[in-house]
Amino acid sequence: MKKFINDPADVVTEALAGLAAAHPDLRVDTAEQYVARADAPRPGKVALVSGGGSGHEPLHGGFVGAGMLDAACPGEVFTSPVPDQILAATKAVDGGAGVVHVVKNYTGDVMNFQLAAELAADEGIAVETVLVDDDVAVENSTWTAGRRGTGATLLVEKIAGALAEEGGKLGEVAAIGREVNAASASFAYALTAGTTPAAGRPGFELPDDEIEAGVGIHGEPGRRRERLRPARELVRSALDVILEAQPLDRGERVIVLVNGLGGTPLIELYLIYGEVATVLAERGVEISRRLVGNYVTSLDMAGMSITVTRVTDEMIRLWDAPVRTPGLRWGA
Amino acid sequence: MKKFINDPADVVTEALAGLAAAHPDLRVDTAEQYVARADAPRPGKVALVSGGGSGHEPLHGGFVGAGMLDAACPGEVFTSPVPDQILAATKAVDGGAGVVHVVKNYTGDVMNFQLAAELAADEGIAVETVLVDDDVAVENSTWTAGRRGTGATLLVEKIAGALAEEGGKLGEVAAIGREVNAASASFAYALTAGTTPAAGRPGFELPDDEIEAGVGIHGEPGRRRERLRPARELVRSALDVILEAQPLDRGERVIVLVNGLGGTPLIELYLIYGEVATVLAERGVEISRRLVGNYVTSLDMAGMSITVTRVTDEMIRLWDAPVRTPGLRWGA
Amino acid sequence: MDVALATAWLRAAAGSVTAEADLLTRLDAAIGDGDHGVNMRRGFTAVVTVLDGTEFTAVGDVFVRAGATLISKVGGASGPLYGSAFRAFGKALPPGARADLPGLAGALHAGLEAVRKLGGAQPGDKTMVDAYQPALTAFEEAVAGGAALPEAAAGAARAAGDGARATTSLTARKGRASYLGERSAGHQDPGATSTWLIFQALADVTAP
Amino acid sequence: MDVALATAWLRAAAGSVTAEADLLTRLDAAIGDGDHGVNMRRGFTAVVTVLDGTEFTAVGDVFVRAGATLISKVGGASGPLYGSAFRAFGKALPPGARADLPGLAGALHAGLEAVRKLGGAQPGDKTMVDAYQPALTAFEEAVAGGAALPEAAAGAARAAGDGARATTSLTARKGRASYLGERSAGHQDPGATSTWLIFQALADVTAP
Ligand SMILES: Nc1ncnc2c1ncn2[C@@H]1O[C@H](COP(=O)(O)OP(=O)(O)O)[C@@H](O)[C@H]1O
Ligand SMILES: Nc1ncnc2c1ncn2[C@@H]1O[C@H](COP(=O)(O)OP(=O)(O)O)[C@@H](O)[C@H]1O
Ligand SMILES: [Mg+2]
Ligand SMILES: [Mg+2]
Ligand SMILES: [Mg+2]
Ligand SMILES: [Mg+2]
Repeated sequence: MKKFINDPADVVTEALAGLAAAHPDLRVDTAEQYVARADAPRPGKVALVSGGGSGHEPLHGGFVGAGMLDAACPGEVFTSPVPDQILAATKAVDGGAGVVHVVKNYTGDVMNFQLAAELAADEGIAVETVLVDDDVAVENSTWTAGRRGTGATLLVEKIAGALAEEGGKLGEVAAIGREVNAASASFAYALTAGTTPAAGRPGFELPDDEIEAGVGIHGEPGRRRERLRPARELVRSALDVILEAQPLDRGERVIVLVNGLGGTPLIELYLIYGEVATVLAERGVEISRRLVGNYVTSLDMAGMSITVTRVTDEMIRLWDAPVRTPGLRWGA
Repeated sequence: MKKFINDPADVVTEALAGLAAAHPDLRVDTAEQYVARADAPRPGKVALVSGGGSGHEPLHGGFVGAGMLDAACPGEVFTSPVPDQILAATKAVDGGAGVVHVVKNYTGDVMNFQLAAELAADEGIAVETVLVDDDVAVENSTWTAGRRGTGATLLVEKIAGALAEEGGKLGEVAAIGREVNAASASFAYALTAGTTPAAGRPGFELPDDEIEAGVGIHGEPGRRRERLRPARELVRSALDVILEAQPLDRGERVIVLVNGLGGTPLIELYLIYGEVATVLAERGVEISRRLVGNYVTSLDMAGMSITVTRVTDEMIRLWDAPVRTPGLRWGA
Repeated sequence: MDVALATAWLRAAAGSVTAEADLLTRLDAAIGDGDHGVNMRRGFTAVVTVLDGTEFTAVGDVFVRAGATLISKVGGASGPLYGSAFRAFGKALPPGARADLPGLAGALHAGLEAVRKLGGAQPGDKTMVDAYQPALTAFEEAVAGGAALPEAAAGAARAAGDGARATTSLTARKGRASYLGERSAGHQDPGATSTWLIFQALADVTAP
Repeated sequence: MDVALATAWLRAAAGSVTAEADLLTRLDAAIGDGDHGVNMRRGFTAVVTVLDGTEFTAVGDVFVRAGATLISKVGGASGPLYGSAFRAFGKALPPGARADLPGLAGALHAGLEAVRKLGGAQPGDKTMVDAYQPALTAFEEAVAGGAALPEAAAGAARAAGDGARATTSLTARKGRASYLGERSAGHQDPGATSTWLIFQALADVTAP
């Protein structure tokens, strides 16, 4: 394993220390292990708290700031945070208007956030949970833990965060978050697996001409192994799956996220975005906004995911609203 | 080789097509192969043009936009652009107030930009060249092609770009660019080599416990091979070299760039930034501004560089000025 | 079971998940995210620290504290599941310094119920339930048959081991492994394996 | 040399750098950035396209156009260097459809001067100059000694090859390889190697 670290056991806390040093706008509680806006709690504002395993940076800590999250709880690498952490963050940012938990649909995340929400309720904090489950590589059936939460998390956090920033009520903020999630579908390919500091070797090994289709962001293998094909074909296959799960009529508008999983260079992501734009243009779908880059990552995994979210005028307005976080910033 | 591409020969043009589709603020001339602000030329504004081999994204195309570059000329992967391209971009963005060429100090870049500047002069365009050579891993002597241009390029383009945006004259814009370069020093480590689409295999092979110290951004090996050590020690060694080349007194202020070379995840870059902050605090140096992320990359190389730039009030003011590009954006 | 045996069991379990952390992580890397060994080691190391620093009078409290510690320290799926199991187990034990065999059996049952309630897994879903359920049945049958603790614990450990091994052929329907669909078959479930280690630790510390 | 021979030479050079692109790239990967083969192939392919579409009357024009094409299509260090070399070579040739041997020798000299002026490399700096310089010397000596073109070209190619091989032991002082300092020794210079291929192409097309 080759990484810029000191001790595998200290990676998360040391990276948090670096985040704290780099961003005076953020308050990092290294004891309780959460990242919050320095100006939290903001009285009367609905607060957004998210979290999950570390290794997906900039998600979630990099999305804390004005117009997006009020706090993020990073767990150990690929391990969901513990209820204590989530409760501490929830209490730290609650401004009296309630707190929205944005939770990616993984068994661990769901259970830990649920325990934290129960504890917060015991302390009189109103918590609404928005579950993100956009990854259509997984069938949503009683036979699985359900679709995973991946790229759409960024859209949920941005759009619901903007509504909270402008004074949305708890129910409204949660509702738009759920709408964004329901309007989103994602699919990912991996060329290589990431390596966690603790395990020290890649989550899986792939021959030089094979890829994993339908991977998540935790180094788990995907639904199936395929031959490496030209980007053009991979994009078409991914969009077939996405658009089957989330049919789009001609003239509908979307936000597209072409997301790198950490080890894929930007030049390839832009090439992919070009292919996505071509296919959606053929289908008469209008890309109203887009984002190309490494946002919801899986350590150093070479891979990419495509997220397509059907949007309303209101969602576009909230997407365009100012945001000021380490990982996403415009208008401020 | 595993990449999201179609044909190795088409990577640069297809990625440019994706960039064009993604950013309506930019005008991409795929025939002449340059990226320009859609609103260029801006009459009376000094224009900034940079360029270099592709594979370093977001540098340079991702830094085109208000407050930074007016145009960028991407060459083939790791190959400097040709004079025709540079001339076409220079003519396209010249607003009558002259053009600054920001050139990283590599033999090929220097020669191609020089030929282009001569051709532009023939057409009556005033061109000033700012040579960036911040990489102190290379000794600046008659025995080498001189220090390479790496991370400081971003600072030169941002700060000189801001001065141009607010109406600085050709000589002033070039002068502050040169000042920033002279006040900068960088040093890089690589854990793995990147793979160019054309070559299809990594530029060099490293055993699992060895790293290259003093690497550039073109997959060339570094000054020497070393044992992998804890991040803490690597940062100290890098800063020793940087501060020997660029001594800093207690109380001096700097901008720090902790830059990933493409394949290193953000969690490691923040960990590194924490170490940098610790060492500079010990030395009494004040970090006024900082940037942590993948900005001047080398395809999928796992590695990082540290750039330290001694800054004046004026440089900080220009750094803080609004910028609106795909790769760097704030205040707009 | 008294306080001394309770802490001995948890210490033995801690030793065992620490010794086998690599195995657990490797199993989890194959069909999950490769952190189960690290998670269990981190959690049980914290449990040992708590045990070191606390005097217990009621045997149930040992497990309630252990469960709360696992919930606070592990994260992931296994943290809340094991944490809730130990908490429920401790709470279901009869009050006081000692628990008898039927009390232990009832508490084991309460622990499994907590796992099933929180995680919703059925036997056959390729989870820790597939080791826990047969272990519980074996324990109950041994107790019903008049066996003493060592024998009941040994039977439970054997059944847990068989159950864990039998997860290999199953297709996962809960947790991360379910994302793999049929590709999850052919790999032993990491959580079922750690459940076996915990039952084995009880067998070891009670062995005559 | 007439127009036909000039285009035959450049086509042969194109064939050769294309066939050896992998070798050139591998040499460049060791001490540079691994693009020299791709650069040369791209440039000479463009040269062939230009030759296909153009009627030349003056032999010098063939090389001036080839040089301009290399400057426009190659990029990197080798594009301007080879481009300037061929342009200078073409401009230095006597006007008209044919050039004699002393004219060729003088033009080769002008080509080398252009490389040295633009790149500033001295012999021994581990660059294309280390193949070009001995090739030129051999060519001039052969011409002075009364040799015909095939013989002079063969001698130049031999000297270029020897010069290219001799770069292996040198420490680079120009171009990317200079960043490696002493680590550049032990590897043959890619640009010197492509220079040898170009001289060899002349020897091949003039061979009796
Ligand atoms: N819904 C569930 N019910 C019971 N056990 C489960 C459930 N989901 C996961 N598990 C168990 O948890 C184990 C994985 O634990 P761990 O790797 O620590 O957490 P995570 O999956 O969050 O990384 C699985 O092997 C399985 O035995
Ligand atoms: N200053 C120079 N003078 C002469 N030749 C040079 C000089 N710099 C580089 N070269 C030659 O160029 C070759 C590299 O060409 P190429 O790989 O195409 O360009 P780049 O180095 O820009 O990637 C080197 O092997 C060397 O022979
Ligand atoms: Mg996990
Ligand atoms: Mg090059
Ligand atoms: Mg796991
Ligand atoms: Mg090269």
